Amino acid sequence: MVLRLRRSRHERVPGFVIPDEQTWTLLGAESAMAGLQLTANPAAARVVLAPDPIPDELAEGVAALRELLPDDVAIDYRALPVPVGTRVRDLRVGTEAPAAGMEHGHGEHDGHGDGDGGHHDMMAIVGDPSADGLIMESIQLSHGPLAAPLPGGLVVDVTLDGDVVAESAIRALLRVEPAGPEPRVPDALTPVAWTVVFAEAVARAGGGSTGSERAWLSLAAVELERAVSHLAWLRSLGRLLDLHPLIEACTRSLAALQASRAILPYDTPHDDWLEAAVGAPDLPDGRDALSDLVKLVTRSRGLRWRLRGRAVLTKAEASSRGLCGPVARASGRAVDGRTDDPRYARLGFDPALGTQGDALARAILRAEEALAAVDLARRALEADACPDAGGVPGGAAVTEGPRGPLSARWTDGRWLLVAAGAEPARRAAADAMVGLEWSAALAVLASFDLSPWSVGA
Amino acid sequence: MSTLTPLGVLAVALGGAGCVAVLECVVAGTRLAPATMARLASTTVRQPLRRPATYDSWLFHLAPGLLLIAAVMALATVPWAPGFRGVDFQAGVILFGGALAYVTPAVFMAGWGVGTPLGVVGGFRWLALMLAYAMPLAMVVTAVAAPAGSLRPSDIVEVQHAVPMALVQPLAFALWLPAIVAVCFLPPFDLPQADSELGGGAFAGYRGLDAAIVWLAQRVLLVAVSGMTAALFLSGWHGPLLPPAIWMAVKTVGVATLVLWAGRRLPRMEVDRTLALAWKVANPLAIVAIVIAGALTLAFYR
Amino acid sequence: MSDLGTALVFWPSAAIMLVTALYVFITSSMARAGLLLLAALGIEGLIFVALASEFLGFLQLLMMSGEMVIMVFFMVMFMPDPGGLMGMDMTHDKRRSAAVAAAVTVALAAVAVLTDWPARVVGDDAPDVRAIGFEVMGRSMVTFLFAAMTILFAMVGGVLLAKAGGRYGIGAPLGEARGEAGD
Amino acid sequence: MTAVEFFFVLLALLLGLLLSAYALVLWRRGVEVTRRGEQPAWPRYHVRFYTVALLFIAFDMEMAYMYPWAAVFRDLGFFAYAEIGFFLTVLGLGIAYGWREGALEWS
Repeated sequence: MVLRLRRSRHERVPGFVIPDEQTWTLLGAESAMAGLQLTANPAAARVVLAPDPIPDELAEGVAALRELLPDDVAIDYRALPVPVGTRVRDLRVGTEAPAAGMEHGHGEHDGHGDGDGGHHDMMAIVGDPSADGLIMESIQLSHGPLAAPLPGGLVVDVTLDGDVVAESAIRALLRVEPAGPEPRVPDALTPVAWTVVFAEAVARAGGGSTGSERAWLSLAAVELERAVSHLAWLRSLGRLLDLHPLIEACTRSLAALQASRAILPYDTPHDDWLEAAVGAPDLPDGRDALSDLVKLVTRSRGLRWRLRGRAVLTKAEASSRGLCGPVARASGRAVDGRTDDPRYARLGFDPALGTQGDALARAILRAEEALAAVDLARRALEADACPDAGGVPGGAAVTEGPRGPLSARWTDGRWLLVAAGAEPARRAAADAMVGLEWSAALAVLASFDLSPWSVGA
Repeated sequence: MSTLTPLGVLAVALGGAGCVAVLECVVAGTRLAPATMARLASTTVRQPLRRPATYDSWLFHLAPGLLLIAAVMALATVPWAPGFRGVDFQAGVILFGGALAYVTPAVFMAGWGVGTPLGVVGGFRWLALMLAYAMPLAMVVTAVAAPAGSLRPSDIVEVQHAVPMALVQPLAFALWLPAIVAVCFLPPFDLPQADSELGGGAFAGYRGLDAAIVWLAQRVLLVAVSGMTAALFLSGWHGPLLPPAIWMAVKTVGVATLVLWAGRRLPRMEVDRTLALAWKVANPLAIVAIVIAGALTLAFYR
Repeated sequence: MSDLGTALVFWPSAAIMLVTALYVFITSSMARAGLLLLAALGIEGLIFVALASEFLGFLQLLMMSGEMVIMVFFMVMFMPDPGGLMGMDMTHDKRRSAAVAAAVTVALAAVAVLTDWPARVVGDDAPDVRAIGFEVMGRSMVTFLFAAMTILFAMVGGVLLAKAGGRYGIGAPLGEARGEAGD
Repeated sequence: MTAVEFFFVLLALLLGLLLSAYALVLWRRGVEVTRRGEQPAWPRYHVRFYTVALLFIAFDMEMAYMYPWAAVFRDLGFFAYAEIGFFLTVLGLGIAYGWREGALEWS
């Protein structure tokens, strides 16, 4: 039993991050969280970080959170490179003030679940008997927008029958209204992928095709963001399951990949912006850390004990629900936007496929995809001539994001944005949570890696 | 036993809690920050008490007190040295079990008292966990007391002067360790206050003195449980060179470090699987452990 | 313990025990009522310890806390409005029950006061655990074994009633006899 | 100072410390009420492990007999061992019956 005593350089103060750790990691602000020991319990937090313009949908959640914080803790607002959310004044990708605020979810942090037993007759016990014939009252609970390991802005309205989830519905609160000719990043969890899609769509609207040099760079940027997104998700899964080896492995890999990676708000990505998005990642070192991570995820008994056999999605069910991205690939449905792209064929890309389709298969698939993405990025950066990415002018530009294909199209004066598979994934996650005990239900919800941003119509 | 022993027990409680706090920093690999810890403790205690509007009259504020009393009473039964045997009852081991049994209502009172949905869920999950760890904990105590022929902890330590009980009854020791981690609601069994799932769960409503007492009680519980493990299984203060009290301290710190280190490596357990596992595997094995203890007593300890 | 010490412990805890027992019926919240009963039985355990019967006292502390907590969650499951929000009155046909309560108290007090208890003062270090052990293993061995069978019957009966359908999951619909019920 | 006196002195000391700490904080800092206007979530909670609780109560009674046995077993020899063997097999039967009837699963 070797007890590895490691000394971390700096002191770790318990901290809480608004909206969530994934958003800060994806926006390249990982260094800001370095001195924090992240905790999901606001009562234990001593430092609270928040992006300077907080999305107004989260205002209520933040107010509820402030009441839970200890008295002597103030929220520390930090300006992020790409401000998160709608109240954006200087994001050059979007110019004017936000559109009218969308309907506000009532998402206060902990719903007042007063059992509906209040009004009925005192002695008579009425209600429909549950599975084992007992007539019980249930708890209504909206697991609020700032439930720490889950992405900030995702609200789960749950009816708990004892510990077990009876009904559940998932709402994504955050939204960016696409208005005017300037493209606006609708999902802060995948800024690079969306900006590349916009650049492609703008080029296609103009009839031309993106230059070959930038094609490789944008491919590397998208692949690197996919790896960082999957790692950030795996780390939040580790925090949810309280599995510290997984958290530390993800942090090591992210440190290697995130070296000087920054997201700069330019409307059309010039080469310097793409270089900033790629940064100077230490890819060989990242690759070793990632292969250890994949070994850990595939062999970890703890993960297997908590995730195996949970929320199994068969291949047929995945296609009937219209799921895309890693969730579909984990259940065997080979749907990947990158297969028919000549550039990926040039780099020798073959999509990773799972078979069981349960929560564990999704976790393992995302870890393997992150490793493959780092290889693709390395090869893309070294490649020279680039086959012509034949795109039909005026057509929709499509890129495979970390959660499924993202497509953007500039037609008759407005943007048509589609993030396929996002809404079906939320419905699938809500249905999969029913009948599970609360901690298993949260693990299943996390395994779908839902984005709190709703995109498109 | 001089008249100062009650103060001695309180001193061991406070010193042990501080030592556990340092151990946690070591195991978690974060830099030791005594200044920050002192500042955190003083700012926490200076805050006013806080009470959610959904709270239940006295349950909410009595729970931390009951938790601390249960923890210190359990600590009082641990025999630290021949000169300082703590509360030396004939049935001291049962007092240890009885004091630990009062952690259950304390955490349930906190969960029910706070009134929030996740707090109530945390309280009831703790009851399920109690059903899982209570029987192995009690039966293993019987298995250990049989060879000693007495329920006095110091007699059990005496009977281990030749060979520690952990080597004689490894099965009992294997059943005892997860049970003591569960009693202290430490990870991987931190179900009532699972930060990531219940957002603080049963103890989410506590601020100021309440939160400080709960924090202190959990560490005192860990010291008490590790001390009793050292006494019952690792032949207590017996040891070659060092004086008895030092041996007991070394063994207690060792057990506490093992518990904290294991907590960091395992994911949080699920309540229903833990309960089923406990009653399908741990209890039958505990019965077997008692049968083995009986056989060993007949064979060797007559 | 010296007589003064015993008196110092006995009388206040007896008073607190009676008050908590009384509050069990005054409060309307099920959880509070159950936990007050737990407190009363816990203090009774302390009184046993004070009166030099430590083994029985610790046994009460150990077993009562586990079982009263289980009683609390059964009360919360089966009584309407467990949180006591509606202030439900828990006492029923007050006059007759008050009369019965008074009669029983007087009878018990009479027994306690009138019988001449043995004057043998049991010292603090009386080997009560071993005495009970030899008793159970020797003279009253039959009661010990019969108790084992009773515990088994309790387990089988409890499970039989709780899991109406048994392992085949044949649920007995409410109100109908089990015999002819379908699944 | 006998063990019982030690026990009650320690208990009194603890109660005194706790009461004085709470009195001091209440006097100096007072109490804050948060989450106003929320109704407490005290439902008739659908506990899923009530069958295991029934088994637990029966098992808890068993401990009342196991402790005295452990205290005197060393001096009694094989006869007491046979008795406790019978006692444990009876309990094992109880668990086996509960397991077979599915009482240990989450209902």
